[in-house]
Amino acid sequence: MKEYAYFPGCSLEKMAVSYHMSTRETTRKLGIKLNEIDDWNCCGATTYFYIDELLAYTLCARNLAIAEQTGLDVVAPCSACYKNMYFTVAHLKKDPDLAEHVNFALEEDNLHFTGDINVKHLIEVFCQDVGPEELKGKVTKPLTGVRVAPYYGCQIVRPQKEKEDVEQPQFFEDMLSAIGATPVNYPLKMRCCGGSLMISSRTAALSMVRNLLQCAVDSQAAVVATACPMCQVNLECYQQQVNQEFGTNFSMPILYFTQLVGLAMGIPAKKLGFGKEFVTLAPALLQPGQVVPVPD
Amino acid sequence: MTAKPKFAMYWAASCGGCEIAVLNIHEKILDVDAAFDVVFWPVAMDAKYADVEKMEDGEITLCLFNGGMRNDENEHIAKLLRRKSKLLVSFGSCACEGCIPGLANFSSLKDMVDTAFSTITTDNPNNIRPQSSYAMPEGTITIPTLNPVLKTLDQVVDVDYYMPGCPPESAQIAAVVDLVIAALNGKAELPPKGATIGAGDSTVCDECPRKRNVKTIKEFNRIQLMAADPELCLLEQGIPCNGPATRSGCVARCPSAGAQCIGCYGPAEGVVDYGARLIAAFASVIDSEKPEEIDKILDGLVDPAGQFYRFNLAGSLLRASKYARSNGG
Amino acid sequence: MTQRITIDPITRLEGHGKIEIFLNDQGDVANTYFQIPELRGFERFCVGRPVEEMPLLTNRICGVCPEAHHMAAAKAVDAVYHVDIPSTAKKLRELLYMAFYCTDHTTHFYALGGPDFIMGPDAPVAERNILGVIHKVGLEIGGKVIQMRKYGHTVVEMIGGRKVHPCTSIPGGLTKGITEEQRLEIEQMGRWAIEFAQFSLQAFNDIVLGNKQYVDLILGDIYTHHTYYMGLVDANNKVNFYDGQVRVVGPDGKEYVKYEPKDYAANLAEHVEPWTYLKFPYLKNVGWKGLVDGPDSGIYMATPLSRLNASDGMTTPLAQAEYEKFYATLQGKPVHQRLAIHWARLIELLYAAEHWVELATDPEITSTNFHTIPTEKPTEGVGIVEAPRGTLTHHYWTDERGVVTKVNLIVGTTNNYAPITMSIKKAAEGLIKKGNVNQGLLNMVEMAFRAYDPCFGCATHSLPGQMPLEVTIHKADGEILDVLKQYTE
Amino acid sequence: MTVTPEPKPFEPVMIGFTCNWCSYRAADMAGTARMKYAPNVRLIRLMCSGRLDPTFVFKAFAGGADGVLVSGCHPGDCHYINQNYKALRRFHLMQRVLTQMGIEPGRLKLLWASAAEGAIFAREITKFVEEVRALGPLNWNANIGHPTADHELSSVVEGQPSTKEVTA
Amino acid sequence: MEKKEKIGVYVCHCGTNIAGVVNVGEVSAWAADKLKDQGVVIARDYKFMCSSLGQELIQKDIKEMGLTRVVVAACSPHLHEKTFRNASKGAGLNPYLTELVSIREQDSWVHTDKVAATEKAKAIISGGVSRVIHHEALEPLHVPIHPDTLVVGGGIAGIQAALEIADAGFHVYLVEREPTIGGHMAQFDKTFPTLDCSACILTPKMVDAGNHPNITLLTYSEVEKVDGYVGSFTVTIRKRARGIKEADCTGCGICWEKCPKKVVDNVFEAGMGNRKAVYVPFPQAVPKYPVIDRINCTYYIKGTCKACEKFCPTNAIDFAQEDEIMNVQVGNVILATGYDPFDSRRITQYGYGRLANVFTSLEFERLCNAAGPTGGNIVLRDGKTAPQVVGIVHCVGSRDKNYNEYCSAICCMQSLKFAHLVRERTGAEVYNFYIDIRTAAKSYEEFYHRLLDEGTHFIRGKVAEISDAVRLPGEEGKLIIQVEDTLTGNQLRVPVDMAILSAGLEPRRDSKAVAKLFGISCSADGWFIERHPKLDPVATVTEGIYIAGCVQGPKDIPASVAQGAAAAARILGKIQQKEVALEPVRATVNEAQCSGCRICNNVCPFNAILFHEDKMVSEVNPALCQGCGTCVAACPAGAISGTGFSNEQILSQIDGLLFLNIPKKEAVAA
Repeated sequence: MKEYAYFPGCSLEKMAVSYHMSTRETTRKLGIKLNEIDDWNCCGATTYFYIDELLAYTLCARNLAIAEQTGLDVVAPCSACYKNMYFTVAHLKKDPDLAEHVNFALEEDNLHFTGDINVKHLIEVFCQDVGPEELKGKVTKPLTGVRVAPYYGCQIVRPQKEKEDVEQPQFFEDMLSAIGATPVNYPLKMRCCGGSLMISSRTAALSMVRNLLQCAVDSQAAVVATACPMCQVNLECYQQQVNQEFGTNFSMPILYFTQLVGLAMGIPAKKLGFGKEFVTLAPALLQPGQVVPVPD
Repeated sequence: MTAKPKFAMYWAASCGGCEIAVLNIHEKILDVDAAFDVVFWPVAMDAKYADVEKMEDGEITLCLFNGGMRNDENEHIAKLLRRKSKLLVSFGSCACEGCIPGLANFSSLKDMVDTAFSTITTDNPNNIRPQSSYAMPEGTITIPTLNPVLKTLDQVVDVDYYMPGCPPESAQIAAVVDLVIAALNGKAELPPKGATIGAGDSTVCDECPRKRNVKTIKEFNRIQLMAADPELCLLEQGIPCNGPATRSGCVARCPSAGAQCIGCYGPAEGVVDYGARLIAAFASVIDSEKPEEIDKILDGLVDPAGQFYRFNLAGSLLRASKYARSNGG
Repeated sequence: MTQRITIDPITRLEGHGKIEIFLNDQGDVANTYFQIPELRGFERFCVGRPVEEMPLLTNRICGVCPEAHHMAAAKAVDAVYHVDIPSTAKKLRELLYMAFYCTDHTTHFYALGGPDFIMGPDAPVAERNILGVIHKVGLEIGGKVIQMRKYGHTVVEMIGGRKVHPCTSIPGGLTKGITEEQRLEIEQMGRWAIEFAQFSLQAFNDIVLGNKQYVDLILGDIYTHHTYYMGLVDANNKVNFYDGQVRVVGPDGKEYVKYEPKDYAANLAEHVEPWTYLKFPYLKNVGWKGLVDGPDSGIYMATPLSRLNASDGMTTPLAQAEYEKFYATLQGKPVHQRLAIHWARLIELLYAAEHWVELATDPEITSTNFHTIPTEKPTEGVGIVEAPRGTLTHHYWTDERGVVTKVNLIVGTTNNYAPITMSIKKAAEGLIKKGNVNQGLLNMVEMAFRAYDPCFGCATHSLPGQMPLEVTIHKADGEILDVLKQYTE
Repeated sequence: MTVTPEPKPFEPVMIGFTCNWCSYRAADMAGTARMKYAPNVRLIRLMCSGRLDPTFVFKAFAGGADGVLVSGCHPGDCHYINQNYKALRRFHLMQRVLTQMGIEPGRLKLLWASAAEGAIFAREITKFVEEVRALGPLNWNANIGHPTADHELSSVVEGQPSTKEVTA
Repeated sequence: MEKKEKIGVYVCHCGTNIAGVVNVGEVSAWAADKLKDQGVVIARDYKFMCSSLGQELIQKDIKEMGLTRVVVAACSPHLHEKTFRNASKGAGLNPYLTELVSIREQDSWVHTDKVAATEKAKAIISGGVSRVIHHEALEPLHVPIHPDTLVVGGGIAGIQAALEIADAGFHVYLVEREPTIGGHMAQFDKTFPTLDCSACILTPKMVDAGNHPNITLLTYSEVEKVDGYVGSFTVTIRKRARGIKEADCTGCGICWEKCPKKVVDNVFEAGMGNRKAVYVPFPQAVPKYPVIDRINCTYYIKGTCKACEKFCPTNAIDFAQEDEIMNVQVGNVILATGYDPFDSRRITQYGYGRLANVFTSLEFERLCNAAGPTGGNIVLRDGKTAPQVVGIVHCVGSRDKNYNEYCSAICCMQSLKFAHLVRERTGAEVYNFYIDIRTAAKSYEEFYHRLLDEGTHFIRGKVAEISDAVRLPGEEGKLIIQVEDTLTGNQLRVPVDMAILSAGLEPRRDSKAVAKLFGISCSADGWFIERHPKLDPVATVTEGIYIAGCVQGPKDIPASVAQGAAAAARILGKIQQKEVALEPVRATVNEAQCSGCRICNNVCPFNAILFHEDKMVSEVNPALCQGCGTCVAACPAGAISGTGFSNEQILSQIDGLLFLNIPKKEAVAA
């Protein structure tokens, strides 16, 4: 019975609630117990580290200090939270003086960050801790014929952790084939989705999203699966603006991998947070088993 | 008839075994009596210290001095007998290298005394410790002061010859007595000053009857926990035997009797540090190249420093542990 | 003001000692102190050593009686490993021990204590020693003494591997047995030893008992103390040097206590004085009342005499006869006269020789089953034997790997430290009157301790190596009045 | 106001044994590359780490060295095939004996350095010097030789002739 | 008073190398004063001790003052020990009574604190003086040199070395793992800068080597074991069974024509073309005998076919042939085992193995080679269409912290060659993506200018990615090379039809094992370590073992040939001397003191220690002893002593280093 301390992060409260719902459902099905960290705070997302490093580290260290008390590894579905927490542990271990400052701050909350805790991305739990075989065992309605473009985004595998293939990872593809889908060869799967650039220089971000969508279409993908709320938002919600800006007519569904896994495990779509999408889904997708037409 | 050459024997920090070994030359004691005028020998004769004090310097022809330098009195006598003796022989392992009493150099003096005076049967409520000088109603009485570190004889006075062994083999003593008698009558030549006499020039293995092959052992064993093969070399059976590094001359009595050599004849000719030789030897015998496995094998030696310096601690390069030197304990 | 006589060191004993005698203004003895100047610290530096080495390390407590320490240590390490050794090993050890007893008692009677009688207490210093003895009794008897020691050491070497500091006892038995040829040779030597023992007893009769002056000396009050007596006895209270229980009889001869070796600590304690490195053992439950004898002072004696007093007889016929003659001559049991220890020693010599032959003719003695591999985890163990000079106790504690963590030793002569001190004090008081002090008299004082055949190398498991005896007499104010030196003309 | 000179930091004196084919050449390479490291270690060139006799280590410590370095080729790279394994085994046994003698194991260091690893050699030496500096001076033969001045054992009464001279 | 040695101490300034940090004047004065009672009679310091003037200083003192020992404090013994030993020898003092202690590499060069460095120099000299007292006069050991030589590796360097020695009239064994000699060079089409056809300049040398009377060619063979030492190596060679009786085979080629089984040849043809189960790597192979590939040959799989046996005119086929083990005696060895190309697959973002039209340099060499799979015309992976635009990527796997930090020296020129061949053969546009164009040899730069004139586009930037993700119009069906042009600062997307990865050079996969076999050491990457990087690149620290070509580090063909010849010349020099003088560092057993405990018997890997059952003593065979001294340290009886590194010498050196040899002014109570 695998058990983890669960750090949902702000996005899963509101914007990516379907990611939260599908995560709950699929992990319960897989027998994984997620104990949400009580009184967790925001992880600082992608930008805070470049504004004030010490405060950013303290933010993450606070969550980790609470998680450490449970003695469990901590799991973060969102790539940004995952990256921040992972490198908080790594950097504070390397820099004891910084750790001292952080702990001085945490004393207010009589917490202490030691650093002996492992931080895992949700997809890591699915692909490594659970693994494709066990996953395949749980699939009741395989997504046969559904062509899915696995979109890693840039923060799952970067910055590089030791011995990790940052150029051409395959674990997302293996997971998709385990649930019966057909992963397509998606060249830009590691390319950045623009992240918070959407706010500071919209046009540049939009062109990045356009390239990603175009490449998905060129790879005849029916749906793009992602593992990060920020990527999902950038790719899905801004399709309208991309179409206006570049005269394209993309309507590519962008789903969380947990939703696809949920479908393959026969969990009803409602429970997986379907129905909140901007881009209307091809009905066939929701009844797995039929071939899903590739959007033009 | 010119007066017979004078013979003396004295014991400092020792056990008296050397005296018994001299007595054990049995009939030859009569030759000693015939050839020498035994002027000073506390175990057997009532001659007193004052008599030695009275003698001319160098009056004693041959003095067999055994025992280590444990207290200031031992040193005092050593210096006195050095002045009074022409030939001072460092006799037996205690004088040559500290021997078993030398093991005290592993711990501090305070530790040693505290242990002795707080055993379970000692009734010592107000924690009395012996005082080197103590005022009694009738007057002050004194006992010698213990040195923090036991020293060998040649670390206190210049020594003419060394005769190792604990105790030296009676046959060897007899041979040395004959040699000295012959030399006094001009019939033999005394070896050069500083030489080791009454011992062989190789190591115990040279005289050991056991069969020896190329040695590769995977573990060290305790002699009582196995049925050792009476014919085969003990070290090859994993029993830590100091024979390879211990000077010959004792006709390998212990290995012949089924026990391991514990090194009472001291280092071989020209060896600077006895324990270092054994460390090198035992390291060569271990058959492993992986650090963890090496450690596992070495765990079989429960007391390496004791095994390597059982008789030679005071005579080794390091002489005493840091605890002994700091006297803190 | 007190005058002061220092006898420093005492001689013809194994180990170091020093006597200080203080005279009061009338020139009579105010007080005497018998000091032991040495401490080697065996109890400290054996910690950390593998326990199976204890029989080899404790050998080096005393060169005269290493066999005693080897045996006590061997029994202690057997107890530590909770192993019962094969009967052959036990018999071989006892055989070695008997041969050792013969050698040791011979050495003492003829070389250490004996000269006082054979040459006379006030014989000149130069002759009062083994060489003097040989010159007097002639080479023929001297040769016998040397022969006896040679036979004894030969047996020790055959079974113990070496003449001095035997090396063959390991936990669970011995590292070797003996062959039939060796057994035969041991047996022949044993028979010769019996004759020698009888000859010695005869010599004692002629020289000592036949000489009225000596008998008065022995029976004299100077050398008499009424203390407790301790000795090892077998199941039916007969003297046994190697095994059995410790039995203590009171000054009135009645059994005071009998305890198993492992309960020694409940019965014995050691009193400490600041002016000596040696401690004063006494009977714990009686209590320390200072250096006085009598039933309510815990002081006890552990010598050949006490072994006889504490037992109901000897297991061997000839020795038993001598035992009965001994008590008859000295009018009843227990005998309190210290000088009688010499006589008791010879009776033990005879017993040892007889038991030597008994063991040598035991069919099991040449079997090859001489070692049992211990299987239990080593923890703690006590080993007690009767050393020639007194009950010898070795007590070891180890960790689970058999490495020594603690050691407690009560050695033969230590038992007698208090009685010796008392004997010296009493002798001094008896002999030194009105400040007149002479040479012979000093030797008479030394005879007080020589009877105990003290071995201070053992006593202090410490350190012999004292200066030869030197007597200085201080005037009351400490200023030197006169010095008596023992010259050798 | 007298300026008390800042007490000079303890400069350990250390002996280093190198093997002719690897670690000595690493030291040479550190030299040719002008890499800087602490001057406390004085090197001795042996033909092979296998030549290291424990006597040398004890001699160095007894002679006043505060730390001893033993270096050789990486296991498997020994110019004489496998002699550095013997050095490894001797090192393990020596550490145990030194600990029993009260010498902190941190004072004896084993370092594998190939002929090309000048940088590593220099860095390791500086690190080792700091480790020994932290352990403080060993000064092995400071108080050996003459009995301690304070007879801890006894309170000598003033004026009382010391026990050594026996009043004749 | 025992006789004291008369010692001269000479402290070298080495210009400012030493004097800049160590106060040499103070040191020599200190030596003269403080080491007087050690026997120092004269202490000088001089600008350049290794100069002839410096050496004369020593010689004059030896003659005039009758010095019996000399200590020089200067550079590392590995540099000038021989110089100063010869200087003393010249003045009649036995060379081994001179000690060179290093106060440069291990003192002045590595310390900044001048006071500490000067103090350390004193200690080092004091150690040297105490040590030299115990030196004894020795004579070098003379060992006969076996005239035969072993050359391992039949590439151009090995061939050159073999030919040089054979032409000089001495016998050579040339061992090559592949069925033919020729090495990587045989796979190339053209060579830079002359654009000579590689086979044309190589095959004549191969043929010479093939039929040279003094060369025994052992192809399809490997060295398994090496024993002995310089002058007398015993080498065990395994000649793998070819399945062909060499005596009968005429090399007519019928067998590989008739053989029905086709196999992809990924050794010689780098996987581009294929060969038969019985094959000759390429037509000009030397020796001409084919080899049966036992893994793919149907006979060995199913026991059927045997076509080759049926058709062979001289029935030279022998399926039952066994490997042959042979032992040869040689005096010296040259290792010329070459390099392995960097495996481009490791850089996943370049897409080799995933994107069809990405080729490695070796594949391209086969592509444009007339004897290659496409008969020399440069076509895409489909084998038909010629490329319009070709991109050539430099430094693949080189000058990159993630892979190999070093520069592989030849890939720039190799890329220029490819660019020329593409333009010449297909007229396609060529883009070279480089970091720096390295043309560091004769007429290399001119070749580069020629490429510029031919209109090759050079873009300075390290290629970030080669991908097929089309984005801009005109990229369809093309490979897009993403690169930042550092000179203009723009991000470029260059669509090309074909991409050639100019892979760098790496040490052979098994270089560590081969090094162990011959008792030499490798650098951290795996290149064999030369005796001295600048002054002695072809020798190694092990006497009698030499290295030539890329095994020592990346280099081009001319350099490999030069090193092959250099190694040969060194060996010819040694063979002429008929014997070689070895350091007289040996161990000897004092038989009286040896107790026969046999602890030393398994300490010696060279089996130099033998045991006499009769006398129950061990003995060291001086011929086999390499002087490592391990047994000297291991002997529990102290019965083994070693010349040159005796216990007395080292123990007194320790005293010297700790200044224990200088009486303290306030004498501590003895």
